[in-house]
Amino acid sequence: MIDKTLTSCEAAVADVHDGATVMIGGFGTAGMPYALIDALLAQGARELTIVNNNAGNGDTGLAALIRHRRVRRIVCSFPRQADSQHFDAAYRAGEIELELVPQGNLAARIHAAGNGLGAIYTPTGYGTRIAEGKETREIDGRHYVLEYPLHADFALIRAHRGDRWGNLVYRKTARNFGPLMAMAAKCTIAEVDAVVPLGGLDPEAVVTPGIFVQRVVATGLGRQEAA
Amino acid sequence: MIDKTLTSCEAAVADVHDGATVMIGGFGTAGMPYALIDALLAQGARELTIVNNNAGNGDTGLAALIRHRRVRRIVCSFPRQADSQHFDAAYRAGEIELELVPQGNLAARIHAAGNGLGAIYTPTGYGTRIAEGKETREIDGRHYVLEYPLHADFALIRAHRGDRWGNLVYRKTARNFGPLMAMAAKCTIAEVDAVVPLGGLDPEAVVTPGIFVQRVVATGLGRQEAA
Amino acid sequence: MNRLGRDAIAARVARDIPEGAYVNLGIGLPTRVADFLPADKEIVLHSENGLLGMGPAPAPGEEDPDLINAGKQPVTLLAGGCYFHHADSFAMMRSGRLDVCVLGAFQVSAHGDLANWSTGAPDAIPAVGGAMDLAIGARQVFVMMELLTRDGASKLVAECSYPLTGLRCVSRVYTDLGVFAVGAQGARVIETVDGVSLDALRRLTGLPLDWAATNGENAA
Amino acid sequence: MNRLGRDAIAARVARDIPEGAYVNLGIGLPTRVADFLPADKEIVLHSENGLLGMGPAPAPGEEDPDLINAGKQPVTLLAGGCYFHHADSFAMMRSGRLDVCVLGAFQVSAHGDLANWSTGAPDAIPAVGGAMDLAIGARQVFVMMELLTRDGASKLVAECSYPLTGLRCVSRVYTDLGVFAVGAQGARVIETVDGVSLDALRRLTGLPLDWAATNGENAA
Repeated sequence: MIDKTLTSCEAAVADVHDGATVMIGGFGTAGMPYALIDALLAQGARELTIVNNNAGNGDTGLAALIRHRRVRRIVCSFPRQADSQHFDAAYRAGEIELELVPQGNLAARIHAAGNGLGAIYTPTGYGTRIAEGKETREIDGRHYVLEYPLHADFALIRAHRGDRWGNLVYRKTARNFGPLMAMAAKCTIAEVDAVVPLGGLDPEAVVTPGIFVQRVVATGLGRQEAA
Repeated sequence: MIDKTLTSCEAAVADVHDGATVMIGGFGTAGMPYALIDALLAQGARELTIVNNNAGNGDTGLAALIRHRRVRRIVCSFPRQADSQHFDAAYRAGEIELELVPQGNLAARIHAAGNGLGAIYTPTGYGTRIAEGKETREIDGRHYVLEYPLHADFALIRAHRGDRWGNLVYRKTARNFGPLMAMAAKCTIAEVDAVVPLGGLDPEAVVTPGIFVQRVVATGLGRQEAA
Repeated sequence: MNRLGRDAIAARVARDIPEGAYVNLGIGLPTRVADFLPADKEIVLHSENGLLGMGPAPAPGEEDPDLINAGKQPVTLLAGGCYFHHADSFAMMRSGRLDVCVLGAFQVSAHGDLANWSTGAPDAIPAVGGAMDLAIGARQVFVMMELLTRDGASKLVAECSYPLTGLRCVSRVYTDLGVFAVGAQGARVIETVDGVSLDALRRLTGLPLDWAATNGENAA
Repeated sequence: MNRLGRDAIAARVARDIPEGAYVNLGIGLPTRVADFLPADKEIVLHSENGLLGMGPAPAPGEEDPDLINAGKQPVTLLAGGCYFHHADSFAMMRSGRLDVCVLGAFQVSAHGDLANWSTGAPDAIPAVGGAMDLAIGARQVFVMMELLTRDGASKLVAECSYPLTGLRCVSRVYTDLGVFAVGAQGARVIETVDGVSLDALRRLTGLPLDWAATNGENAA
């Protein structure tokens, strides 16, 4: 029997190694896999490269990883926010490396990895600082920048429901980068509000097919639904 | 009020011009938009470039377009089938041009158009006849072929349900190329079993958001469901 | 001199958005445009974090942390709206499906270059978000800004001095003193605020402005 | 000489597919492998036209024209299965998620090149389908074929003479006379059918075959 469910986040992240590249889902706090990040913090892996749209909000989640100096490098589109104080401090202290990627290129590069492409020509950023030093090409009268896929060792994502085969559905805008990261990581770990029996998800409405997911942990941390 | 629904397939395809590039959904007969193709046949547009996985089955649908000499060029992965006699005859008579594209590259090139990419490096076909004369590149130790997006003037697709904003859901494996073609064409026309009221589709389960669809026609031709 | 307040600029932008348009309103000031869209017309708002058919802010107590806009504020979903992942969301821009996006700016050049993500200050933490994708992706990019900085410098310029967001991507600039068309033919004035003359705008911007041929050109 | 029938080859392939594997069975002969997968193990079948968790053929009268496999035959969906579009389907291959695909072949070379889409006949209508994507996408490509053509020529060859489907992509070749490992170290024999000797296989293929170091190497 295939059973990708685990009962603890600790077990789910136990093999994240120092120096690993870890994608973390979420846009702001929507879709942020808090329980998995807490477990990763407790687990202690260091020198991580993190891929996320932001660079942490407040004191929890990704911000806590940064605060505890676990992150060597971050790939994101929008690090500077009102409550990104831990990133700001680490960045100004020269303790964290930043690769700034426009949000659509971030999505496209993660998606390119998931689609097994070697590189893509994207229109975004042409003629800007973002494209400095990068290969460009004119195709059918439009200018493009060559961008490479973003792969990861692990993806930590949050979904709404999952089953033991790893199929996932998301909730509202908490979907965001989750389905893309699941496709791009060697090992995708999904934190879900609840595990449902096999067949409990509508096969027409599954967003992430189980083939892209290695581990599913029910945390019971659902927001609205849990109320 | 936004209302993309039309009551006739004739009206839906009225402006398809001679020489147009037309994507036609479907894999074999699943997802083939028969009513729209019949209307296109009656409308009479000629010198079409058709993008479809196959080159027609039997005597109806795409096969009928070919039989009536409306297709100048076809881009597909698998033209040769037991019942592709009309394509076979036209091809052997030199009356139709064939661009053979591996199925995954076909999907990826249509998807690249929908994603606004200028070109992609794909691993499929490297070292084979399919890649002859094409640019290749080694990236991280793997070989890739440069492939360009496939755009279209029109996409004719079949979906299960639609609403007046153009949102679509599909049925089982009739989904296949439909969502990709909808993203890649300037004008996407969807034949659906039924139009439902706005709000009648689960926002978590919409497969093709209405922004990618210009026209929706209810043909009542649903298969199993109509029984 | 008369100046439009921010809400008045937002209302002016809203007037140029036709029924049926797919529209992305950038974070910050452009978000206010939503408040002035006519209730009797269907205009579909896109938010790059994965929704189409975005509705207004929820009633107090009804906020859902899983339903937010690109500015991370709680929003609602209209009937006919739907959710999708980030790649599909940016595909909507990149494949030219968004009719209009409205962005703020530090500077816009007469030929339509946009600078709105960085002032180039050496100690600033850079952040770009979706601005570069929106700038080159939408069919029409409307910029909404005050014409002058606090120091009185024009933000409509011959050439941007700040780092660019996108090249030749802006078509209209809505300001507190007038509305401008920008692009290949340079900057032209579509309308001015009551009591503001063409000469005053020439003096304030230092640009050789003329009236646009028709008020309607380049409109959505 | 003993030869396995096609069903026996299919059964032999099925033995090497472990529980939990994601597997694509190519159209034609490889489809038969499904009939020999153990009922007490969960193995997830992928079909490139957009489904995972493919089940057996439906009962007569229960066919649904919207639920077919890549060979366009009616199939069913198991609990836990789901539907997706073609880009996601091929992403599963290209990003290395398929553990095994089983394909037929015209020729396989000792170093793992595959030729299975065209015999290069000048008047033939070419058709490639998903074969090239499967060949380079799956983690392991198993080929299932009769070792010899009707004319007695070996289809396991030093170098393919037919147009290639993929380079160095095959790891195992299951035939009516034996099972072979192919790859960087050349072709080796994993097992032979009862009564068929290593020498006989050397003679039939013209290749300098030896026993594989262990029967298990390169296995899924």
